[in-house]
Amino acid sequence: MTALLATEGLTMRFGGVVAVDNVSLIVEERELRCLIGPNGAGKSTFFRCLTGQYRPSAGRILWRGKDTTGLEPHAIARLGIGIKTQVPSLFDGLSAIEGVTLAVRRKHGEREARRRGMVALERLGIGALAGAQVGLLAHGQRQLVELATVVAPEPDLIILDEPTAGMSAEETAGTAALIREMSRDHAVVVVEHDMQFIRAIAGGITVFHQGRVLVEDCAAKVLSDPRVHDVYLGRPPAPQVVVPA
Amino acid sequence: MQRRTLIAAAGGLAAPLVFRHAALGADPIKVVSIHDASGGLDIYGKPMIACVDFAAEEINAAGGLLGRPVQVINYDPQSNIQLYTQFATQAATRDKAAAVHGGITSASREAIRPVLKRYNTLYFYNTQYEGGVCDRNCFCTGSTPAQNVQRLVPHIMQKWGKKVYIVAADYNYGQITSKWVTKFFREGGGDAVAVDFFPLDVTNFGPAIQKIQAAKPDVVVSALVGGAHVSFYRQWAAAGMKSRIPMASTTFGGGNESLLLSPEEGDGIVCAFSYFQEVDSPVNRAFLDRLRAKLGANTPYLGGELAMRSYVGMQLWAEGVRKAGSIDRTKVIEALGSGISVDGPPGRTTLDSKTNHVTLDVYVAEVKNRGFNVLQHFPNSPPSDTQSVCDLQKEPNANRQVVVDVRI
Amino acid sequence: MEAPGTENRRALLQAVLALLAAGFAAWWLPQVLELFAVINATVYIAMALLALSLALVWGFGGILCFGQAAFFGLGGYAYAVAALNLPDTTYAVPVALGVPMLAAAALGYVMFYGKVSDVYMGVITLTVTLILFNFINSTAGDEWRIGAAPLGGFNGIPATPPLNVPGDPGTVLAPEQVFAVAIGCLAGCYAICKLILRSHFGRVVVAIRENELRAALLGYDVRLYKLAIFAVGGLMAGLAGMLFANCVFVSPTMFSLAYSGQVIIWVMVGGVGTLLGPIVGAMLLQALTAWAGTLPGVNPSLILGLVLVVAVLAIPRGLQPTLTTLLRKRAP
Amino acid sequence: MDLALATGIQALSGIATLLLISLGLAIVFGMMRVINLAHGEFLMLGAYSAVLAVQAGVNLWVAMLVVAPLCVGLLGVLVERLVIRRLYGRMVDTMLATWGLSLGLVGAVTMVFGNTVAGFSAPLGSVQIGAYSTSGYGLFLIAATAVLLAAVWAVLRFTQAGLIARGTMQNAGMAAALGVPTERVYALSFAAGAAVSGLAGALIAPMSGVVPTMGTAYIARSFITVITGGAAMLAGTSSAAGLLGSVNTLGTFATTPVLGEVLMLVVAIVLLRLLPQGITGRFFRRSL
Repeated sequence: MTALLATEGLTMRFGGVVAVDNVSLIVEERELRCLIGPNGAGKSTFFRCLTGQYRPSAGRILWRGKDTTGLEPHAIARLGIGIKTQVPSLFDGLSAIEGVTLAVRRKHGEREARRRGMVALERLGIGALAGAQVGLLAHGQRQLVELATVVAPEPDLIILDEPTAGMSAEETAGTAALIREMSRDHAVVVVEHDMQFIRAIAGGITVFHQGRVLVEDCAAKVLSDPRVHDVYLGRPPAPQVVVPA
Repeated sequence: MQRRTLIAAAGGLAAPLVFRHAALGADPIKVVSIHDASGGLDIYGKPMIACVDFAAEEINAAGGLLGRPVQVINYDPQSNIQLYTQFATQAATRDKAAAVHGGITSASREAIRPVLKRYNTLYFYNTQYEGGVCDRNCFCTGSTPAQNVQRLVPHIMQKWGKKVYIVAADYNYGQITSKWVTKFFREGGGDAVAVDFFPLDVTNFGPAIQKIQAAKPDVVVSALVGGAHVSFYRQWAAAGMKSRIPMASTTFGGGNESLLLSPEEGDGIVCAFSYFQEVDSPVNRAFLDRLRAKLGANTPYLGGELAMRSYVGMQLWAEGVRKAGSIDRTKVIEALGSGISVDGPPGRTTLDSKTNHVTLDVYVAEVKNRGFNVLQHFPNSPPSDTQSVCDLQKEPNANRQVVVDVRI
Repeated sequence: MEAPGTENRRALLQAVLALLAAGFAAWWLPQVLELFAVINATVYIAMALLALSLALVWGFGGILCFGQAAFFGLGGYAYAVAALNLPDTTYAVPVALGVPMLAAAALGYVMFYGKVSDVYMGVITLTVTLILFNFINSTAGDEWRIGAAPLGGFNGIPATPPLNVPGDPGTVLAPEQVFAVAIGCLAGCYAICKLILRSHFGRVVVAIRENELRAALLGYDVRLYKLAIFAVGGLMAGLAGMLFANCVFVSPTMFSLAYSGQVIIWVMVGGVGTLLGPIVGAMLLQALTAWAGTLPGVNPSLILGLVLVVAVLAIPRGLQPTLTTLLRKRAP
Repeated sequence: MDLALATGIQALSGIATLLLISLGLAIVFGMMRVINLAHGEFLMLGAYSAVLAVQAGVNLWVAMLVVAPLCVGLLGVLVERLVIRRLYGRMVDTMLATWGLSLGLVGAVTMVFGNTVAGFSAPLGSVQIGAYSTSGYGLFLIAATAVLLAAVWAVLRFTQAGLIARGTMQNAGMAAALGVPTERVYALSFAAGAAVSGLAGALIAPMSGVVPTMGTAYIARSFITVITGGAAMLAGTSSAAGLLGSVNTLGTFATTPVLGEVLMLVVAIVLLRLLPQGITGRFFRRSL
């Protein structure tokens, strides 16, 4: 069965600096995957290659086996991928419901899109904010509105770049619960470095270090792997210790 | 034609500078004068306005026309062609003018001639131009190439040589005049080495002067127009070319360029017009005295024929009204068509009924410390170019400008 | 926040209201005003339509175009050339709209598919207008003609045949009828703009103005939408050019820097982001400039310049939004 | 041979003129990201102040090199204090405000001085190059532009004020944190830009007619040169002026002045399309 999303030897160079170095990664249908790693490990650059904001220097991106390397962001979104950027990007001048309706409107009529928009807002517990102008909302609320905008068109894969940035502790916990619930019917890839949050959603984890994949395993193993601790504390990772299965 | 701003164009409701003359009782005969008093063409417009007003004043002093005073309404289109159209419409539809005198560049004439024909208002175009207008409603009282260029070219060929380099303003006046210059040079056994056209707002002539030097002509003829082009003569002198290649012009002096340039930059340029202020005749001297008596300090210098032809144009119109005994358009046109002539400062001007143009005297002169020195005088030169393409007797409602087919 | 239904009905109501008001003005004004004022009013309306086209492109599409005069001029010239070559000038109308629209689409393609930032977009649109101005200015020679229509360079094309009654080339529209056509076009375009902005296409265009990246990440091809709205703006500017050709005449000044600058001032003072503001702004400022023209010794551009500086400093969002917020505050 | 030399001189003077009229705008745009659409009128006022000074009996060279930059520099301070200071960071609003300023200045000068073509003839007579003679003043213009460019470069590169100015240009926030009065730096750099424009206006006055609307002929070209040049102030503007100036002059030689102008504009558009960040967005990136 071909993977939902696969990257083969994906590389991104800025002049001399190699931000993403030959990364091959696979995400299955409805899988919950976290990409973690210290700042500057290449997570966000990798994310921007997936969303088409950057055109990779080498390697390929396959969507259900079809090569989509170098597509424009809108073409990638049309494949059925919901994208939430690191810096919340919303329609500040419009109301919450207008923004969400627009997200769904590409595939449905006006009334149906509005209905699904309201459902998405209520699912995230912000139904009351439907009429409010997005530009005037608090940061946490804006993150929720953006999540609703991304989820509403029912994409096959949702990729989120640090969704809990700037959120309070219980908002982070709430978001973790949301993402777990979302991953029941969508594949979700989360780029994060907040350890509590990662422990809370406990999906498969890929650890980035200096542009390369250091470790890729289930949450339990990765979180106890000494090399991950070293990398986070800035020490060069100890040689790999083979732990008998 | 500096920046032709829409700002002015949107104007249109400009309050007419009304020239009221209360002496005669009956209601005044309205004559509209549309000349640029500001913008790049004010160097031509201001003297023309002064002469039109002066002519009206003289007519009123002599008892007006049909017992009624002549009232001149002046509009200033600010060197912007849009305003010409709007003022012509205003003159025809609101002021119901008996006659309109106006238009300086051929572009402005072609903008108002169709409007005045459409609203049946008599039109006088009192400026030298490229010839060929065939319109019963329009009287062109300035000289045409067959009169001025035909006298200028033999003079300069005999004096300087047979190879000419032409620099001209890039619109229909410059295009057609350069053809005539080429035609007369060819007829005299010479030829045009090259012709360069310049839009009206060009001020940098460096490359052009270089090209002229490369072509090594015997003489340069300039048909440049407007304030910006004055810098050609300045850069020509700055490049030290005055002493190397002589220059003649079909437009220099028409706009008092000789006043704007220093004698070193202007002296020696040869021109041909149907009038110069320095024309040595008693009628001209008397006229200049009367004009200075009235305007005193701000008497304009009447270089070139534009201002004088506006003065004579008013007199021709007045003559037509007197002969027709009415200011009704069709009657006045018939009267003018029966061959009217006026003896004035530039000599005898006779209306030609076939083309609504004029037979007039032509003078060749050279610029001398900001004035002109008249060299030759050719009385009674007919407008033969327009006569070859237009006959209003046979074709009364003609309404076009025929580009005289100058076979080069 | 009303349900969408009422929002659509309100837009429809405004559109119908505009058409009614236009019908009344088109019938009543020519009887009241004298001929010369009617022709002048037609010029004002053509200019208001040009302002409306920029209001749509800049106010709602977020595209600051310094060269809206290019499409205005192209519309005028396309009409003049077509009218001189075709027996019935009614056929010249689609040409007068098509040429500027295609030109806008082509220029839009070069800019939006070239990922050009807005400052550079301003420069490119300004440069294109300058190229057209210089080119048309140099077509005075008689080799520059398209069919029976000499381009005339600096002289323009004064002998442009005016619109005639469709199907009957003989009877030419009188100035009053041209005035009625102009008002109809302005009201029609205003109604079309209202409906466009209510449609899905219009909402996406506005969303793109709000946040281009988010719109792209939702699957909307931002470049195509911007190109489309830019082409619609080009078409309306071309229509304004055609009307201008019928009440004044076509000349290179239509491409001049002055027109491009004027229209930006009108939209800015009228209110960026509104439709009615720029229309009212265009008419008010033209009247102001005309009145300033009559003052002895006062140069109109001095007054217009001061108005713009004050407008930018004092009412950054423009006349209409400032007025509406004032009114809303005062209303009970 | 001497035709080639003469053409070369002509091309150089075309480049020099373009660089001269764009330098003032480049300083202001490069330093403060402010697009001053009244730049053309600063040139015009430079020319007028020189002409008036000469008519008032001041020596020609003093009028051009001292009086003009001083007057326009003062005007620059005034404009910055009253208008520009309120609009930092709002690029579009600054463009519109300065456009209004440009209209106002043209209107004011037309009212005061009317439309006649004032001006004075170019000094330094003519110079003989092979069979061709060209105006000595043209050569002086080329030299003057080179000296002016070198002076601005030297001030920015070697002086303390230059360092502060460049620091503020790179990162105003950090400069302020280090105690640099950024407000005053902006005021002074705007005034410096205006002074250079005034000097440029005075220098080109003898070659072209001095008319209230002369600014409009130059604003578009300098605007396009600066933008095509890209971020780096001096390197960008000079490379753009070099390219566009020579294209314009050679085009004018080969064809007509109009096509020369159109050719230059087309090259500018192609450049903007290929290098969206301007010439120095790609080449000479780290230069001044």
